[in-house]
Amino acid sequence: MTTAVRTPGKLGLDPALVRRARELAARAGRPVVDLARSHTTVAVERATLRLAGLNGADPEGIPWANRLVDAVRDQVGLEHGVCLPVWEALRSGEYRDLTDLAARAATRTVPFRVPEGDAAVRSEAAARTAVGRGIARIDERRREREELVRRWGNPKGPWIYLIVATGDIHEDIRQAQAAAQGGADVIAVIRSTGQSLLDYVPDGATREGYAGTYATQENFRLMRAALDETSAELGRYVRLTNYASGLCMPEIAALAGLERLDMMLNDSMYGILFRDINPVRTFVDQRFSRQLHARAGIVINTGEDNYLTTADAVDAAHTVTASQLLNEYFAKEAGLADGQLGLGHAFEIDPAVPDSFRLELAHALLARELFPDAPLKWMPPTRHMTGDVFHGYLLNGFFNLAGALTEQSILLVGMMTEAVVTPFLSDRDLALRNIRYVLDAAGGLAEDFHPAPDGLIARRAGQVLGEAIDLLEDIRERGLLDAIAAGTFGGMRRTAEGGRGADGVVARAAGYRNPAIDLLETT
Amino acid sequence: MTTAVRTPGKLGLDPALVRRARELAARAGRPVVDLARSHTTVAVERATLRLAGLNGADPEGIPWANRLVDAVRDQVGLEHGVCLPVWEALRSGEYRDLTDLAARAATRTVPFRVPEGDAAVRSEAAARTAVGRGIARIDERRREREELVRRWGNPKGPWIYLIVATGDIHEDIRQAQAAAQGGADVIAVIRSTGQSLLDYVPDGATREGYAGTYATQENFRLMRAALDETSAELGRYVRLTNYASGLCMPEIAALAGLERLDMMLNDSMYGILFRDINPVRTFVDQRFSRQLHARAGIVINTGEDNYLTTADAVDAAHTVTASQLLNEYFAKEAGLADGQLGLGHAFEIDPAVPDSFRLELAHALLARELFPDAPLKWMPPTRHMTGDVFHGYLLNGFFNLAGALTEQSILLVGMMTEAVVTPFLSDRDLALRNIRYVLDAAGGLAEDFHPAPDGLIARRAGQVLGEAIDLLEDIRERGLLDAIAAGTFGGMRRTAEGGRGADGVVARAAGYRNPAIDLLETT
Amino acid sequence: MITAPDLDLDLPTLPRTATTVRPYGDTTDDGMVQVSFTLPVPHGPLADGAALQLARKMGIDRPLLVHSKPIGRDFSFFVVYGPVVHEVDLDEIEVVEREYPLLTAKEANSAVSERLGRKLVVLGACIGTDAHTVGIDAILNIKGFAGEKGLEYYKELKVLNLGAQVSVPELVRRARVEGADAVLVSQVVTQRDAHLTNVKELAAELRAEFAEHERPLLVVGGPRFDPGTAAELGADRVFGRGTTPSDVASYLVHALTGAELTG
Amino acid sequence: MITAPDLDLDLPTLPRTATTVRPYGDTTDDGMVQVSFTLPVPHGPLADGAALQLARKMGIDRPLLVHSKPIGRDFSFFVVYGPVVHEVDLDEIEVVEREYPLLTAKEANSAVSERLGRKLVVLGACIGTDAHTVGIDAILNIKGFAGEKGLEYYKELKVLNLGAQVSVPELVRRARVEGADAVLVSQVVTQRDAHLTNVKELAAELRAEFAEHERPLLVVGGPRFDPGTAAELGADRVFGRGTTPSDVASYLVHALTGAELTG
Ligand code: B12
Ligand code: B12
Ligand SMILES: Cc1ncc(COP(=O)(O)O)c(C=O)c1O
Ligand SMILES: Cc1ncc(COP(=O)(O)O)c(C=O)c1O
Repeated sequence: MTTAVRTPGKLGLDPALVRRARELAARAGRPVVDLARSHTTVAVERATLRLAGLNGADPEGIPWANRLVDAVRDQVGLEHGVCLPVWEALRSGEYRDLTDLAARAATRTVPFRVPEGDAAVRSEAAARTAVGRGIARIDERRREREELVRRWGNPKGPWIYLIVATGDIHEDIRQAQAAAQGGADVIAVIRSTGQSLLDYVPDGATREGYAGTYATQENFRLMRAALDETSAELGRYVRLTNYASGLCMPEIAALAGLERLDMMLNDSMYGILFRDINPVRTFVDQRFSRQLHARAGIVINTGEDNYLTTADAVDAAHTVTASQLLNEYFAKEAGLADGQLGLGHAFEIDPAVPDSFRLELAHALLARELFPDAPLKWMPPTRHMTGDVFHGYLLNGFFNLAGALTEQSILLVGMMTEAVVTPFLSDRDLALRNIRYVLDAAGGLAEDFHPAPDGLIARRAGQVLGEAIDLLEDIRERGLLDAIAAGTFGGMRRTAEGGRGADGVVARAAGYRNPAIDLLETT
Repeated sequence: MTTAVRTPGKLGLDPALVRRARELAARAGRPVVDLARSHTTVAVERATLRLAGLNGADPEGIPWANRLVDAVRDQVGLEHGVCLPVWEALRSGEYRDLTDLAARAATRTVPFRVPEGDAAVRSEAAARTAVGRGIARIDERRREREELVRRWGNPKGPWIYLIVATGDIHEDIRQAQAAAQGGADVIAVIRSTGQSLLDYVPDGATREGYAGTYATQENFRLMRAALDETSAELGRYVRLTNYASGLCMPEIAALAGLERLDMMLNDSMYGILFRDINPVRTFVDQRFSRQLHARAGIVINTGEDNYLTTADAVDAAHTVTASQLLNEYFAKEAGLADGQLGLGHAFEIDPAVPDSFRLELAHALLARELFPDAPLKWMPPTRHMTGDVFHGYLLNGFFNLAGALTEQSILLVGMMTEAVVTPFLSDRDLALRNIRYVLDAAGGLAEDFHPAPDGLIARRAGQVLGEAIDLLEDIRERGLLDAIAAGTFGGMRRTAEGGRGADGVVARAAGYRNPAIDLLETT
Repeated sequence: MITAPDLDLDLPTLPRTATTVRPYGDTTDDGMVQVSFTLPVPHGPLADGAALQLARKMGIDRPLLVHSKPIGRDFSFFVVYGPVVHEVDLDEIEVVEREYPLLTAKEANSAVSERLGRKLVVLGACIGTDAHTVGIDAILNIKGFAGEKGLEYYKELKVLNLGAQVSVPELVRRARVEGADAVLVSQVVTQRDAHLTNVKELAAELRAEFAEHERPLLVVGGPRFDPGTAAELGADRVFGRGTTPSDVASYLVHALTGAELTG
Repeated sequence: MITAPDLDLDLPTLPRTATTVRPYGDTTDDGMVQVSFTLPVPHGPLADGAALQLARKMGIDRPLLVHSKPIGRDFSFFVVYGPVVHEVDLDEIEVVEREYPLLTAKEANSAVSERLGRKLVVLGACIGTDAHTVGIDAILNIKGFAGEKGLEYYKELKVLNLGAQVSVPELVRRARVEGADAVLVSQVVTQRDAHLTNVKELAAELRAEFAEHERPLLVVGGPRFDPGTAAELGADRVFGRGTTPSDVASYLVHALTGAELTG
């Protein structure tokens, strides 16, 4: 990612402490992984069907994947997964294909049953073949990306990441292309408010989002194609990002793989904390979605930055570190490599706090040194941005500088209108000019940045690491679900039973089969 | 000035080289000092009269000081100075006072002569008494400042310096007060275009300057009084600055001392280079004006920053260093203390130059380490500011940061509208917010800033020092006047004979007397 | 020794009592403003001309086009400075001045218990798909805002905070069930005027559902609301940026118990 | 293996051929602009109301007052965003297009020697109290600007650069003495419209001093000039920001030798 050679250990962190922190995160996370392995969700099952090629929606816009999973669930439940009953039905009935089956199932005229014995073996094999085609397609898109990157090359410095958020895919495309022409390396299409709470993925090209554009397979395709066009023109591979989080995390992950998205927002707890989605639902969905991302060669971006929009960035700094360690554990367990871990953090300290910039450097450097091989995602100020756009532009410049000094990998470029509107075309262009100046003028300043051994920065980093370890200690003891319920992260209290989408969680039966998971875990 | 303890020697400059540079500057400067000591100018003589209490102007606005010096010169020349003939006339004629004499002299009815023997002694003594009163008044104003500063205190960090430039002293006052309330430590009232080429100091309060306000005794008084009012209200002594440079350098220096201005722009070469004023005139005027500043406890600000508006800031960096060393030599020779040497330099590297910010740090740190005890004046970007006010605001932020990292003493705060208009009220307020953020958030970052020993910054600083030494070597050989004629500074070629005001220079006769110079040099 | 500054300035008096003012760049009445915008015109002389035309239409006399830059191929961005011809008539401005006293929590509590004789029920939510709860939490949660405790701290207020993304029908239903005296709604997302649409919809539903005398007070807040627009939105009161809990508590006491005083 | 992107976008066509456009924030025709200004009104609700009124007068429909801050005691500073109602009519814009070919130094030289048969005399200066010579030097000095050599480099041009702060009478006198074909004047200081006043004065003096057929061409330049204002100023041509020497040389050749071609 960033090619600069990092001087190791500017902070002089104690390696034993770092090891201990990782160990605690693993121990705190393991019970949750067990939960994920012993449950499925409607979204996991729908995603599996999508891999098998079931896309499109009925005339009301409800996707066939939803129709089919709902029908199966109604009749035989999801304890065994959707595949056994679906391919059993396909094998035994007169259905042209999955879509045809789904359409008929929607009228409740398909009798589903969970096959056993030989029938089960055959149905599972058929399902595996179908799902395998989807996974092969994902593999193909991954190779495609690798070839394009080889052809056009990667950015030299940190990846410059910009959002578009018009609500209209066509305006988004114009703006994304202009941003890429202006120097963006990564384009994120922000989603419409409310999409994450939809328990289905909308269909087709859309132009009516609020403060963001719906994530749909067609929108993914259109934007990726537009960026391919621009990449070819620029001779630089421009990456595309969207959001996996929400009630449809696994499905969107599948679609992202199929449409060659390059990075995805995917956090183990964001949905729980900020969308009040049921914790178990989230953890189950998260694991499957990450397995898909791992396969697709997609870099995930975690959401620790969000904590600092509701909790204080100084007081809660250690919760970011603790969460990063948890996200790392969950990600690796799901098969993601270090190079795919875009762990999130942010420049959100109140600028009125004395030495705020140096404290930011302490936090950012701590993350950098804890995760030396991860493409860290560094988020700009949002909470303390105001309508004073001039000052906001300056603050964003200092954010960019902190990113350069601490060698962050993915720089989300801040918008001077953060407190005003979703970004204007010109905000993005100005933001690019801002980061370009900072990187060109001061990009190499890391060479001269050496926190005084017992200075403010080193002391602060040590303190945050210490507090993170204490917190992980506590989480391991009381359990992660309990810690979340107590408001540990972002000050949001979410109980294990509460939240949306809980009814979409199903404990797996002994005979649960999901060829997608099998394929992802074994190949 | 700045109270921070400076880590000495971040650049590892060779002390022998530094000594050599100083020595060369002294040797290059000495012949010019000799020139200054052997000449006088109309402005020096007028300033002397002003010290003796001659102020005001005739009905056409021509100051009495001009009238009187011109009359004396017409009749007996200025080789002996204005004092001998003037006090001789006063002693022998029926004039109420100096003004009365001047008024009559203007009608050419006063017979002047240069007294000799006893008469000369008596005239000189009378002159000394009169001039001594002016100097005593300057001493009093200095003590006044010292008391006010004791009472209200000095700024803690660097001095934050802002300009007002409306052309109207009344608008200037409103804006200066608002700026002080917003955090300014020093207010500079920019002069009207063209004033520096006037061979007299306008009289009274003025409201019709272009892009600046006339420097007059009354304007000085009004602004100082307004700032005293605001200082009292804020409990912080707000300093006032104006410009000595120009054809009236010595007179304005006298008025500044009399009206308790606190700092003055005063450069040994600015008038030559940027106003095409005769070099000899400038050097003579400069010496006397600096003697006055020394007495008045005024901090001078030199003008090396200007070179970088006409010459390239990288190519010409060493000319700044060489000039600072020359300015230092001239200043000390005139009696100024280290603490009064606001040597100038600037952040003017084209931001499109790779590593521009680090190069700025190299230049700024070099000045800091060459002149550890001087209150360096650090000027913001002007030349590469554009109508993109957002970007300009950012660039100013990085200027502020460079100032903090290299512990500059007087920070001129940049205006986002630099390329557009003389500052708006709001530009100044935004600029204050900018510097406040930078100092509060990153003011202590110098602790963590350690240029890599053989890194870009240290290498660049060493290179500039080396080039400055070579240049001083060359200047010493060919002579400073010749070097100036060759376009060494700011790319401006000015011959020793050319330029405005040459006819105001007069070689001193053996019997030249100037009690002001005597008093300034002996007490 | 130091004499009081003898300040004898003949300053032009500020137009504090005048009814019209103009923008101030660096001189009284110079009218100077700064404007920036993008036009969907490829960069070049035509685009520059277009920018100047727009500036003139905005009332900028002799506009200075100080920055002009292409964005992508189809757009150009501009910065313009110049004097506007407009004057602002201060007499014509309708200021929503607080017409009620600012109360401490104690005062508010006693007013409620004395005048209402029961707890005042406050229902809060972010409606529509808006999930920005920080603003409403700042007003309602004990933690509060800007050093003031939130409404939950007021013992005579019964506060129910429904949180984010509550639908209008659900909120109206809960208002009925809880017997809410006031419904407090936050809207932060303003894109495509979502905040205005949502509030108008809620106002209409409340009016449809409740008779006027039993209708809970509708109090709306968010950073991009103009307090002057309550009537237009069908709300009883609109709060903008930087509202503090005591602003709101004082208003509630005034609006919901004030009648008792005179009635 | 990699197929060409199958891009089938039904993009709204840009109004390139349309004659009217509106500012673009993030959606076609949203009309969004950003404005900032100071009002001489103490900070508070009245000042905020005044800012909104001004924004409306500028044609901003539903202005968002996003920033409001006191400056000192008597002033307030504002940032406003919002959609303007105005449309820009591209058909109405008069663009000063270059009506002459851009010549290389060589081409310019041969045009002068062929058509004029003698050197073309160019006199340059900063007039009034303006001492900003960098701009005129960029045009005249060999060193030049933006990689182009200045007019001194053109061997068929005789260039005299009088430098800074030249008075109008002095310049007119020199124009006569040197037999100048063109007078090139730079004005950078614009405060109180100094640049406009000075140029108008020079134009009048030149006309008073010379018969029209012998009057040297008056070419004016500086960063804040609008090239469309030549007639108004009494100049023959006005150059703005970013002018290069060859722009000027080509114009001089066109204006001073072009007549020969047709005449
Ligand atoms: C924090 C934040 C978030 C957090 C929210 C966490 C949470 N639980 O609330 C997170 C990270 C989750 C988030 C997500 C998103 N956000 Co957000 N977010 C912000 C941010 C940075 C700060 C908002 C805030 O908390 N302000 C602090 C509070 C205290 O201020 P306040 O809300 O103005 O409240 C005060 C007053 O307005 C008033 N008030 C407010 N409500 C009420 C109610 C009543 C009854 C009363 C009396 C008073 C009152 O009193 C409060 C105290 O003074 C702003 C940018 C900014 N700097 O403003 C963007 C911003 C609001 N977000 C925005 C967007 C678009 C989103 C997303 C939709 C992006 C996306 N598509 O993914 C998502 C989804 C959210 C959704 N579905 O609504 C946009 C809205 C653009 C617009 N104008 O339409 C903003 C402006 C950023 C931007 N420029 O794009 N966001
Ligand atoms: C360099 C500079 C100086 C230098 C000038 C050195 C010199 N020998 O020229 C110094 C330091 C001496 C200086 C002093 C002052 N300056 Co000054 N200075 C600038 C600065 C930073 C850059 C100007 C510049 O050189 N631009 C580069 C050249 C190449 O661009 P240009 O002039 O636009 O020229 C191009 C075109 O316009 C065109 N062009 C220009 N002239 C001509 C002529 C012809 C015939 C043609 C065809 C084309 C042409 O072609 C050129 C090449 O493309 C600007 C701020 C800025 N960033 O713009 C302030 C600025 C111009 N200065 C300003 C002021 C006020 C002053 C002072 C008056 C301040 C004071 N009171 O002390 C003094 C006094 C000067 C005076 N008496 O005029 C103001 C003017 C404000 C206004 N709009 O009225 C500015 C804008 C700064 C500010 N915001 O306050 N300054
Ligand atoms: C990890 C993560 N997921 C998703 C989102 C977007 O939220 P929404 O659920 O509104 O699409 C964010 C917001 O920044 C995020 O950080
Ligand atoms: C040393 C010095 N003197 C004087 C001036 C101002 O110039 P003038 O008033 O001569 O136009 C400057 C400009 O910055 C300067 O640096």
